[in-house]
Amino acid sequence: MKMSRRVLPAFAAGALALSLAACAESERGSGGSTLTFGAAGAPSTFDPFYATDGETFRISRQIFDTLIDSKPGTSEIEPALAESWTPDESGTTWTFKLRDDVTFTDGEKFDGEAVCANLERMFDQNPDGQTAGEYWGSFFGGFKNDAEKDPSLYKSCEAPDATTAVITIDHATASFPTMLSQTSFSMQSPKAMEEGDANGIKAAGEGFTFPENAKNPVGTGAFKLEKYDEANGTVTLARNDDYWGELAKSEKLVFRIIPDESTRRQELEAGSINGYDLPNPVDWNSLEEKGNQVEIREPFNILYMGLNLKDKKFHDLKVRQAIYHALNREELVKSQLPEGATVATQFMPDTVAGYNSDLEPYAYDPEKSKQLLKEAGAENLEMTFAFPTEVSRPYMPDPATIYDALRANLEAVGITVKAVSAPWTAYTDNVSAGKYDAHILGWTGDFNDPYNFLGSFFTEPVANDFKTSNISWGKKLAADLQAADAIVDEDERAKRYEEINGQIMTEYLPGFPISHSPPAIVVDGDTEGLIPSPLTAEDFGPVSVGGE
Amino acid sequence: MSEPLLSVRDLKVTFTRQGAEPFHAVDGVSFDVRPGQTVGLVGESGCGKSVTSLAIMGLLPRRGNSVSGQVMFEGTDLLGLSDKQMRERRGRDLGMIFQDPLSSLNPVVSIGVQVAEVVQRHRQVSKSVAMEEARAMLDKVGIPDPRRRLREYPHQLSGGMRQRALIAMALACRPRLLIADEPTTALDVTIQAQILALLKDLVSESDTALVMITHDLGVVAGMCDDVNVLYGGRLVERNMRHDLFAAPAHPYTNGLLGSIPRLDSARGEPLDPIPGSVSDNLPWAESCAFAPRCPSAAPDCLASSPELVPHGGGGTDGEGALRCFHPVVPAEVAR
Amino acid sequence: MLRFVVRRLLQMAGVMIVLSFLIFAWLRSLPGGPVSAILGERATPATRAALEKAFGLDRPIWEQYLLFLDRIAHGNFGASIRVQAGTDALEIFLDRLPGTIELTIFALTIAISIGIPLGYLAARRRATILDNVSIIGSLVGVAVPVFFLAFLLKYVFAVQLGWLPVSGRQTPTIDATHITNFFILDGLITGEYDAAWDAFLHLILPGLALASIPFAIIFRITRASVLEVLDEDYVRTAEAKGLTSRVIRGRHVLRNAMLPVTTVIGLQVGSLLAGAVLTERVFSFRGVGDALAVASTERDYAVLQMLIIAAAAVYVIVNLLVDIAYAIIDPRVRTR
Amino acid sequence: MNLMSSKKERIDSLAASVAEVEVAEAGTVKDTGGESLIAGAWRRLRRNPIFLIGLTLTALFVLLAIISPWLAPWDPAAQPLIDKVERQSNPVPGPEPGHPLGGDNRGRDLLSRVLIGSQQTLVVGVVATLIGLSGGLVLGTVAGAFGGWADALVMRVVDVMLSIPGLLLAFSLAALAARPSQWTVIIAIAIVQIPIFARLLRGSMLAQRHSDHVLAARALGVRPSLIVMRHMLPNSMGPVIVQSTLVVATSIIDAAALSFLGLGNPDDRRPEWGQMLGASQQYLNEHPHLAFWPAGCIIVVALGFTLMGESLREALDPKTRR
Repeated sequence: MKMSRRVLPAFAAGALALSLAACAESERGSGGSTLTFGAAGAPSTFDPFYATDGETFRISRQIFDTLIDSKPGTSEIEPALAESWTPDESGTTWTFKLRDDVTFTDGEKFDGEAVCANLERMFDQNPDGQTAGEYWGSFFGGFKNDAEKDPSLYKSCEAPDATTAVITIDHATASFPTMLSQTSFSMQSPKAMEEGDANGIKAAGEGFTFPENAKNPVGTGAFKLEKYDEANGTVTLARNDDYWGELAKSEKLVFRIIPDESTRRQELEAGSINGYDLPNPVDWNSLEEKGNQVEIREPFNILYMGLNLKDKKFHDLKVRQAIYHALNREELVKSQLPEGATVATQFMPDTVAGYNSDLEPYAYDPEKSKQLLKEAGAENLEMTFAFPTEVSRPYMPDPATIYDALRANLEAVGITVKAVSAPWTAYTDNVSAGKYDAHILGWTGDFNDPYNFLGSFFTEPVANDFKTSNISWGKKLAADLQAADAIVDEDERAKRYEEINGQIMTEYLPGFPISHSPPAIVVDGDTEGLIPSPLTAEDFGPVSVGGE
Repeated sequence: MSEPLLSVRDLKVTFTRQGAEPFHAVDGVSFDVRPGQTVGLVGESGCGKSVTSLAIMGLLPRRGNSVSGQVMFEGTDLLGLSDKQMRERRGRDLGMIFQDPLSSLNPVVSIGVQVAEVVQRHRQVSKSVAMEEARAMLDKVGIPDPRRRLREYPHQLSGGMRQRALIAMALACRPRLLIADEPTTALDVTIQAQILALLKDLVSESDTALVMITHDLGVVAGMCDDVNVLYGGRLVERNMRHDLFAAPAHPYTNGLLGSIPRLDSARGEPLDPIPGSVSDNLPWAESCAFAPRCPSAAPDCLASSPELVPHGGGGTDGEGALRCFHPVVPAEVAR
Repeated sequence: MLRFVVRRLLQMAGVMIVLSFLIFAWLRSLPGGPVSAILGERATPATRAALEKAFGLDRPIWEQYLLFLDRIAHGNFGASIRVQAGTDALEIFLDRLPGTIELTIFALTIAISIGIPLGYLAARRRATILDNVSIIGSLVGVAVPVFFLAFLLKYVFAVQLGWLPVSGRQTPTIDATHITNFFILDGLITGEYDAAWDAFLHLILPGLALASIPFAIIFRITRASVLEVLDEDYVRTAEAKGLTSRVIRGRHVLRNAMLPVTTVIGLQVGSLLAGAVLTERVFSFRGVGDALAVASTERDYAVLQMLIIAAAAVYVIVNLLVDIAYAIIDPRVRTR
Repeated sequence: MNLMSSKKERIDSLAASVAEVEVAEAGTVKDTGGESLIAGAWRRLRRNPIFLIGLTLTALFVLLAIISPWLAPWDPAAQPLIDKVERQSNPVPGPEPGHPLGGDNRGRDLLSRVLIGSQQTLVVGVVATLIGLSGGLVLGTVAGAFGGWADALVMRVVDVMLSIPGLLLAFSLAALAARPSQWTVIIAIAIVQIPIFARLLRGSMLAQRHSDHVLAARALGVRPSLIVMRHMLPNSMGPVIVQSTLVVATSIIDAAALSFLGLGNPDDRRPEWGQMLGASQQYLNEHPHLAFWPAGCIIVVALGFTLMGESLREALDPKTRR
């Protein structure tokens, strides 16, 4: 009978497979100087302007350069395509001196025109592009053809000569020009954008369809896109041999898409990838033991327990203080967060200018907490307290366990907690819709600017997650923050923010900063030259495999 | 007197079913079949006639039974043969036809192939030759338009056609012995007659010996030379056909005859069927198994087990035989 | 025959339409949705509203559905936002299909080539050690959660012993050229045999994991129906014809016993698709299942509805093919 | 995925075959041994090692679920080992006196959780089966008993449901839940079973509508509803029982699959094995025992139910009888 005769070959093949697998094994991981990096997800596009997620930025960052870049290993900024930049006294007109030794990988010269072409292109988006171009939205505000509806920070750009670009903005803000270090604002080849109809983005169904340009990116970076093999889930970059900076160490840079965290780790051990981002802290030690290098980044994030101030029961400061005193954050940080994590004293990490170093962490003091609750007459306080599932963020590697600890603390002081959870995407919805009394959430900084933290939390008093509009000081706080952001002088600005941070933590206490946790990145033993960045903005150019 | 083609000696088949105690389906049956002769094995269902035939063909399930005795076929004991040797002989030297023609044919294989495969198996010939042979056979068993039928499947044939096809297969290699197990029971009366006639011609012309297994004395009357009556796994009476019908000696035989409706019997005269059923049997070991149902049973029937003794005019193979303490006296012969 | 096929196809079309609306409707009743999937922490009512407008999510559901149908009519199934942002859902499905087909075919081959012979043996040696052991074995195969089995296989043969690749479809450094996206086929076409071999190695572990359940079922159906057939009179007839045991096994026992088995094999495709979601996830195998898992956790509507409807379609079509195959094997159906 | 899900023909054949038996049961036919069918089935089962193994495993499981509260040394939600937990250096506390299996990543006693886990697992398995069964009972009875347009309508619905591979449907349904919970899991699994039970019942009822005892009853002018209740339904219970046993097993496994995809019940104070298995994913590399305990339990229990169901099927199936 046919079937039974087919058994043998099948077995034979199986046996053969096992025996020959060894050989296949040996050939893996080799391949000259190829650096293979495990990515958690597919890049959403190769045009960083329309991107929001880390996986996409990581790849774009290798292909493109920005005018300003962050100094490797820090959140400070340093010159990149622009050698220098100087504001006028009003702080609204900025003159950028550009490098003149830079060409795009399609041979186009990088010059002032190119800069303006880029900015104009970003500014001039069709309605779909305006929703997709989120970073521009959150940093520059409006776009060309809806300027009045939503004034844009960007005004104009001229290129008096090849090595100069003059950018005019609406009003002075601390975040300009720092924001130009955002990968979204990378410099792309004007020619390529022309040919690739860069702005021809369209909403289709619930997503966007991107124009050609987003499939063949042309930048000035250390690498250029070779191919994106969607069927095999790999993005292959090749070294850009006439890069203006130091040439990349490895000829090929391959990103392998491996959605499952534990699989990434296994692949690293199997030697088929050289590294991956955000290893599970649970694995850090064993990874180290197995000879890999776990690079712990400086924490540049904040985890907080947010309150929905729409609910009157939280309006008494005593209640809020009571809750804060009930939280045993020392224990939490020690038991649930990775090494290098610290207890937070305010809504931003200490590396950010305007950090108030005088603030002391609220002590863990259940008795005092009970006391305060009594005084506030809120002995039997009840709250729905929510946490997200199906997600791991740099500031909360495992939401459930963190939530657990906090809930236990709260129940310990007699607060009745209704446990609620939702999948990440639904969760963020419900939070901003104010569906929960309390929630845990956090933020990872885009660059070194207090407004990037505090601004995101407490401005837009009606809309923000804390619903601060419902409480007396809400509007004032928002106003103060916007004012502070407009201060041109850095030191003065820093002072102001320190004051505000003080106020927030003592007078307002809209929520409870919990901790800052360091995200890590891991590479195998003989991979060298990776400089971990607190902004998770690593360049792979200097990285070499196999110690070549 | 020619040598017997098949001579069964003291054949015993015992079914051992886990839990239940062993059951003697066939309990020392002996009979002979001579070339070209037609011998009947008669009895109610459960008397062991089918088991006997399966034992001869070596078709009893591998597990759960033990076979002893002798089945001499042309001087070799079939029971002694290996499975492989037996396969060689089945279909070539011994053919068999079964009761239900539909279920006995493979529904998904064309008639042609089912006939041809026997030929191919036993005379190493090419497929085409075998097919041609098959066509000839179908023609011979009286299937109209055989060429078309070759390509057809069992469900497309009528009951009679199917049985003819089965016969064609059984006789395809001109076996010297054909065993027909209730070949007509599943068929309409009209068809029955045709099939029996067909069988009769075929065996006579090809000089094939036929063992006709049936519960229907009518069939026996039509065909057999010798008749063996089985009851409870043992032979109770053997005789030549006309002797048996003329003077049934065993009450059971008599009973069987009595239960055939006859055209010449006076109207209103009741049939006298055999009371009770096989399930009332006694063990042969210490009594006459038939005693409980036997009209002329006497105490001694229950006391000891009757032996098979020579009797009457006998069959063509020497004398007839009888296993009874109180044979039927001609006066009592069922009418 | 033809009428039968057409009728089935029409039925299918009907089912698909109903299905598409149901899926479309409930997907939009999900919490979260693509907007927050895109925005995450950065979601503000302003940005959310803008996106919802761009996506037409602010319109009533039935209107959205009509728009959806209209788009489909124009061969536009909606762009993915996560699985492969910007790519049309249909395109994604077609990109991923070859991988899953390779995987499922491999799994089915294993399941069939072990399940049927073993089932036959078990039936022949009914109630022997072999029978009982293989029954229990097959049932264990069913009792082990597929994803756990997959993990075990990966852990032992890939991580610990390092015999086979841990995940993926092909080692990227091999840098194979892809034409059909059936990697093994591609390798053979382009003569890059090492690439084909590498792709094959990547199939083994997920294939084995995926095969466990179809194997168990095929095995047991084979066993059951062989037992049934062995009792049939025509097998006795065949024996009476003195046919060799090979002919009897092949022509008379198995050919009949295969009828129910073919049906069941067809039905397995459904469970294979579901199993693929789990195995492909464990092995980060770029197939439809992996896309489906990502799409469902990341709320990638367009892809999700595309894949579910497609899965249903595939399932229905395969079973149609099986019915046709059945008709071809079984003359009683064909010649009626 | 799950054993008999969406296997139309298989279901129907099972229905048909056992309906046959049940008809026999009803007294029109007797099996060769002349003994009643159930008795016969039982005689065969008593000697069937596979059935006995299955029975034992299942019994033990149910027993465990009942007495686990007294066995478990700790409350499954309590975190006695929380002080031992160091997310990085010691995320999963190992065994120690009083905690033979150690704790989980949240400092809870693993042994207690595994023991208590049996309860929720049993609940998921049984409740899901019951829901699926009662749903199928209604649909199947309507379709099978009355036939005609009712039948046509119900069967179209059923076919739509069956046209999505079972587990995929469950995934989708689970993803539908706004607030995932034990119930959403149970319901997601249960709904998948409804069409299967429906077909099953319909099948065996259709088989009976023309069977002698029903015709007889009808001839005697028994009210249709009564025929359904008194004659058809009871006689259809055979295949339903077989299917149910199998469904309990698949439900438990499917629940695990849902948790694995992150679609399970997030609240794990009252643990369920599948949920524990799903939660152990990120610790698989370093602490596989977190997965092995619940996985082992699931396998054993699922095996128990399956062994029982399969041998029941065989015992009741006239074709495979000897």
